[in-house]
Amino acid sequence: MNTKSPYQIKIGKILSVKQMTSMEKMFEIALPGEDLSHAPGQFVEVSLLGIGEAPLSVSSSPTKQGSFELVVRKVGKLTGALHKLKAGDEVGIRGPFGQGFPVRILEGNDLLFVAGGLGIVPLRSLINFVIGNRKNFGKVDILLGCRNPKEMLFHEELAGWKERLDVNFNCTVDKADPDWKGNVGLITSLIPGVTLDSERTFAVVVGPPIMYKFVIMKLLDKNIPERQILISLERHMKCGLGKCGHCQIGNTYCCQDGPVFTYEKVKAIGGAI
Amino acid sequence: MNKPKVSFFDFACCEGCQLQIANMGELLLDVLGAIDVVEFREVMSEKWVGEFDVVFVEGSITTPQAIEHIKRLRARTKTLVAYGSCAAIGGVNGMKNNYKLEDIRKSVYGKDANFFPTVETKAIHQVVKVDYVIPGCPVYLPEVVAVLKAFLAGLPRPVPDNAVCVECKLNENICLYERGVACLGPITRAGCNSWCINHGNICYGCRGLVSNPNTKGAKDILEKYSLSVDLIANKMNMYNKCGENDNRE
Amino acid sequence: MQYNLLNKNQLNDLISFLAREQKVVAPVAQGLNNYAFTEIKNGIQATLNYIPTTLPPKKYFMPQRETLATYDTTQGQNMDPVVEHEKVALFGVHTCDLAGIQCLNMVFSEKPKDQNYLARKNAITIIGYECNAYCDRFASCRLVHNHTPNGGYDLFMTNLGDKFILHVNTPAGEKIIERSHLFSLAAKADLAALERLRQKKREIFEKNEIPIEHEKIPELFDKSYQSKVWADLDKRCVACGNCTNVCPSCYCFDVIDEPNLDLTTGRRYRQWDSCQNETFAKVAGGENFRKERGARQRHRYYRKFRFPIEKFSRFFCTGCGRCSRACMAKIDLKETLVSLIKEQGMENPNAGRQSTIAEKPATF
Amino acid sequence: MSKRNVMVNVEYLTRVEGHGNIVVNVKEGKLETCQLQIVEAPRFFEGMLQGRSIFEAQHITSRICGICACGHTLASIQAAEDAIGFIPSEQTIKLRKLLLHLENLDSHILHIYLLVAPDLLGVKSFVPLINSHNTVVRRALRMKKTCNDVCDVLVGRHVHPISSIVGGFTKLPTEKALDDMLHLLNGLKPDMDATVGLAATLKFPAFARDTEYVALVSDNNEYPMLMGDVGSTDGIRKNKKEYKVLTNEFVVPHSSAKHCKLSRDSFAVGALARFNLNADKLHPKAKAAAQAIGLKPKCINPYLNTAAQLIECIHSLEDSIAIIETLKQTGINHDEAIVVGLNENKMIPVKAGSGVGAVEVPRGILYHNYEVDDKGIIAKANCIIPTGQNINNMEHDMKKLVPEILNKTDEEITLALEMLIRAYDPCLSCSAHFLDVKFVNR
Ligand SMILES: Cc1cc2nc3c(=O)[nH]c(=O)nc-3n(C[C@H](O)[C@H](O)[C@H](O)COP(=O)(O)OP(=O)(O)OC[C@H]3O[C@@H](n4cnc5c(N)ncnc54)[C@H](O)[C@@H]3O)c2cc1C
Ligand code: SF4
Ligand code: SF4
Ligand code: SF4
Repeated sequence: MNTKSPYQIKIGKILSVKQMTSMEKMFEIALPGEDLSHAPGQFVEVSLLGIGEAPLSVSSSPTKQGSFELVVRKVGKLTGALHKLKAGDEVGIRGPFGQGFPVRILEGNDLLFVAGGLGIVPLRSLINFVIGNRKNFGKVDILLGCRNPKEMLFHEELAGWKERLDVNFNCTVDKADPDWKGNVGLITSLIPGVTLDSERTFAVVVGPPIMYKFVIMKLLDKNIPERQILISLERHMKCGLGKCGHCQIGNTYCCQDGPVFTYEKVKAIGGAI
Repeated sequence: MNKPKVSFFDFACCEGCQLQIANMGELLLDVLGAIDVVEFREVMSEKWVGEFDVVFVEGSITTPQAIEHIKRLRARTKTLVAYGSCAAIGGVNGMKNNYKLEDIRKSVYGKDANFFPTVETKAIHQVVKVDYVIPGCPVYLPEVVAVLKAFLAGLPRPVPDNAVCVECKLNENICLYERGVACLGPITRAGCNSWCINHGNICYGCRGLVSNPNTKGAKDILEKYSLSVDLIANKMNMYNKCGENDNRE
Repeated sequence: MQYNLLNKNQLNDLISFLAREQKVVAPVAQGLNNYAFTEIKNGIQATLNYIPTTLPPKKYFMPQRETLATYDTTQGQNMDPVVEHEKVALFGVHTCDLAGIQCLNMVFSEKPKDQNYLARKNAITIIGYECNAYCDRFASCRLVHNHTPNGGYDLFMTNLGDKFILHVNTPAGEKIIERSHLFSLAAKADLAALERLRQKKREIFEKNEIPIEHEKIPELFDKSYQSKVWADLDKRCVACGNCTNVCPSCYCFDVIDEPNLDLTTGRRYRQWDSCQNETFAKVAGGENFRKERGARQRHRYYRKFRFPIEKFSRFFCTGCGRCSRACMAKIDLKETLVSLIKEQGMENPNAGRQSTIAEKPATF
Repeated sequence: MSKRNVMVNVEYLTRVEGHGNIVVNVKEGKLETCQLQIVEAPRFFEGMLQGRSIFEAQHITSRICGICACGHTLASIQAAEDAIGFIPSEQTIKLRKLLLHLENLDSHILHIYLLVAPDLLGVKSFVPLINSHNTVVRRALRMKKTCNDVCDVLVGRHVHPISSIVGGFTKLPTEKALDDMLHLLNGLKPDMDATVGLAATLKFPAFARDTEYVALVSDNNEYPMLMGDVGSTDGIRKNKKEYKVLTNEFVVPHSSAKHCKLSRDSFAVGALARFNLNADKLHPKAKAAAQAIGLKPKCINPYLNTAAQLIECIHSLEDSIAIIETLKQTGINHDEAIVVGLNENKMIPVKAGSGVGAVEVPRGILYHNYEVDDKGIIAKANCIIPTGQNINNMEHDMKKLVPEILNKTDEEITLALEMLIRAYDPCLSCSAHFLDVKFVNR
């Protein structure tokens, strides 16, 4: 049989590893001889033979050539093992999988990014893409929330976004520490303060499961149409091929049909959020 | 590479789980190629005074001395494995907790009862922190090997949290409920390849209950089959009596 | 359409003929009215008068455990994909199970194609066998129009009493007919006998087993998401996973790595998983998207009766009744559907009676 | 001989199943203390059995000891069936005899190779043997695994067998299973021959003390393991129901340990006892092997218990094969399979009564006694394990041995005593209630 198994992995070389917080590390990975060619919002299945596979969002923008970045929180088997790797080590890569953010549709519109916790990881891919192609998009607002300042990722990049005049950036923490000078409170508290033109605004929301319900409520309060609210659903996934059933919600397989969906679509599927 | 220093200790138990090691056959030599067994009272006279990388503990804690001993072992080892049902969930020794300690002591030892200090039976994790759990009465060798490999690779290895029925069906057994017999498969953790049912017996729950068991549902099932509810209570505390002291999430 | 005849006493010869070229599996009695597809060497071992086997024939299409790759990491992340398959003749498959196989075929041929599944499928010859009456009270094949053959086989046998009449559906089936020299062409009278038998079946399977029209089922489920029925199932289900493991159209799996003791070589395999299992929908961070057993049961029913309608234009419930037979909590699929129907006031006691759709699958 | 002081205190006797301590105190050449103490955590099995159904007893008592789990299972079943007056079928009895043989074989091989051989080859445990005697270790593991695999086929597993219950078996071997077992057992023969060869080269310590040997006896030509009366080399013969008289537990003044005696100070059970009483009923191959290594009844060197075990291995192997072959001829009647369930699905009638099981397990006679009510619920349970019966004999051996070897070094004395205890293959984990523990001030 010479048809290719969909389970075949490509070898990825780790170019660098950076400790981001106590829980997260960033890995820069290259597929020798090729680009990943992903769209923002897509993910890859990262594999270590003998340990397993895990879906991880690509965090770097497609505009970055030659390598891509993953940000990994250590929670279990595979993620724990990844954290032990160093530059020069190999990982297996399958993908990219899924439907990323609909960049073509977003073009020409205003964008409101809402990221909670690790949600910034996949969003960063889109944000950097937008910044890299800034003239193609309207007004850009970025809202970021996390539990405490120590968990905040991409400090330098965030500072860069903050500096920019063509991007409005705001962030908050659930619980401050003595050094924190910024907002304190849930991410939902930042939304009312954003001025937006609901007709031409697309809201892109990524964060932990419990966040969606509350953020979406606030966005609907702002009259953003349901089909202009984009969210990413991260479910348990095994195959990435729309078969194993773990990520199925309603009729959709998050891995193939998602992870990015409009709220309009998600609302119609029972049990999605 | 330095081979990890491994030892075996036993508390109140039948030592059958240690014996399972000898049943590995020549595979044991491969295992011994990967680890360095430095103390194993049942088959070795050697003793080790230093630190251990991993200690396998068989048996439950039933005496005040054992409590002290297990604490000392915990302090001497990097990794601790609760090995077998007695260690993992209290196992059959837990049945003792069905009785008042004084009563059971007297019933067995009569006037000499005072020679036998005993405390409520406890699983190892109810006394000290445990890193790996291998339940089973006795342990299922493929699982022992799987945990050993996880340990060697530095990986976590939780006990499966689905029901024995899953494996039972994969093995295409006739369900015992069809025979009108109560089986603990639906609420017991898989991982033994439905060992007992494959051989015509029921599951006695020796691997411990799943994390979120529908015990009420299980009792209703008995009623549907006109089986007495005492029956399942009786079976459930055969191995899982100690578990009553865990606060389940 | 070509029909052939096989003498009753030549069944054994057919099995022997098949067994010369491949493994032959057929339903074998296990006692207590339980049956299992098992390898046989001669016809005596098989039984044709059986109720659906404990496990459906899916175990030959996607085995309980199936290696996907072997690996050796001594030189980095090197893996060799493995596609295991063997030649098998599946003998005596009922129409409900043929439908189950068709469901799986659709899922695994959808892009990205599952090469492991397809390689197995291509090595399997299927000989169907018609039920002339209900197997037991759990079956609901009429409701989902699987009580008569709708393709999905190489040969299909019907018992005419003193002989079998076989429908030849594929070139592979044709080959068996030609090469075994056991068959004769069916005469007009035989076809008439078959027609009489089918007519009789139409009487037996006159109405749907439950009072709802086939076409109304999606609507029933559209209305039932918040039904109290799920709360009832929540109390009763013990999440043993039997219902999904025995289901011919359940195909969820887990992917697991199993290293050898050297820790550098090993295999990656998949194993049946179940949406009823506690960990199935749990994600990092502890969130479990279907924490309640009732929600998992609802998911199961929707995956049989609602979700696949849009994607595959068919029900994934084959009507075999296995989930009801296998459930020790006696959660019965027919009863569940009836409760939903009653709750929505959608009862139609004559459902199915006028319909002539028995021969062709409905479209949505 | 110089008047010397010896203080031997072996804490945690290794390479025996379960925990025991040896305490020997010699002052000025005079033996003051000589004790074997059991420090096993008491497990209260007999207490836990109270209120349980006799149909569960086997499952629970099997957990008394993982090493002779099949033996406990069979003794428990016998006691239960005796209590309710159930008579097992011929087929069941054959299969139980087979199971007992497998247990005997398995346990003896473990003992001979992993526990005793290191002593005789002068190393601390079998681990160094992996390098020095690799083929021996491989053979040992292979043999052990084969025994285990045969048990897997017959009853699901050796440690805590699954399908052997009151009434019979929940799963009966298929034709293929019988063939598989035969194949495995026949494959064991070359290794068994090699084991006899090895034994012939080993030197057992010379020591003798005449004692009473107790084992099952019968009037037929079968080497009795599962059934029979209880007999002794001092001419006793009694029904198993009289087990209390036969074991005669008593308290001795110098220690708080309960001891057993029959016609004299102490008696011994186990392989050597069986050999001494029933050698003429052994399989011809076993007899030939006994001759080859020079073992004759009545042998009174306790160290040679290991040799007797070896002879029994051959007997058990050959007889197992014979049993399976007859089963193959008659065919297995699968209708006899028992459907398990607390009431065993009401297939087995229950009545009140008291029953005794007396079964030869690897270490000697194991007695279980249950008193049950008319619902089959256990009111009182009593288990007397072989090691409990042997303890007194071990102490008497030690008392005779120590003065004979006082000229040796402390290490040598310690080793000689450890080896003596190990020769009995004591199974102390079965700490049902057979001994009281004496906590000496150290
Ligand atoms: C589309 C998508 C994108 C993701 N992107 C990122 C990312 O960029 N960075 C990041 O750190 N994490 C991300 N995750 C989560 C990540 O996949 C899980 O943390 C990871 O699979 C856990 O694997 P493990 O072997 O370390 O954990 P395990 O040891 O297997 O289990 C630990 C916990 O993780 C859960 N879990 C196991 N497998 C999965 C799975 N496949 N999906 C979700 N949860 C699982 C388990 O239920 C358990 O609660 C993403 C998940 C999805 C679905
Ligand atoms: S026999 Fe027991 S383990 Fe097997 S399916 Fe039935 S209840 Fe579950
Ligand atoms: S089937 Fe049940 S009792 Fe038997 S080994 Fe498995 S968990 Fe233990
Ligand atoms: S078989 Fe019954 S009890 Fe088991 S998961 Fe399915 S519905 Fe629940």
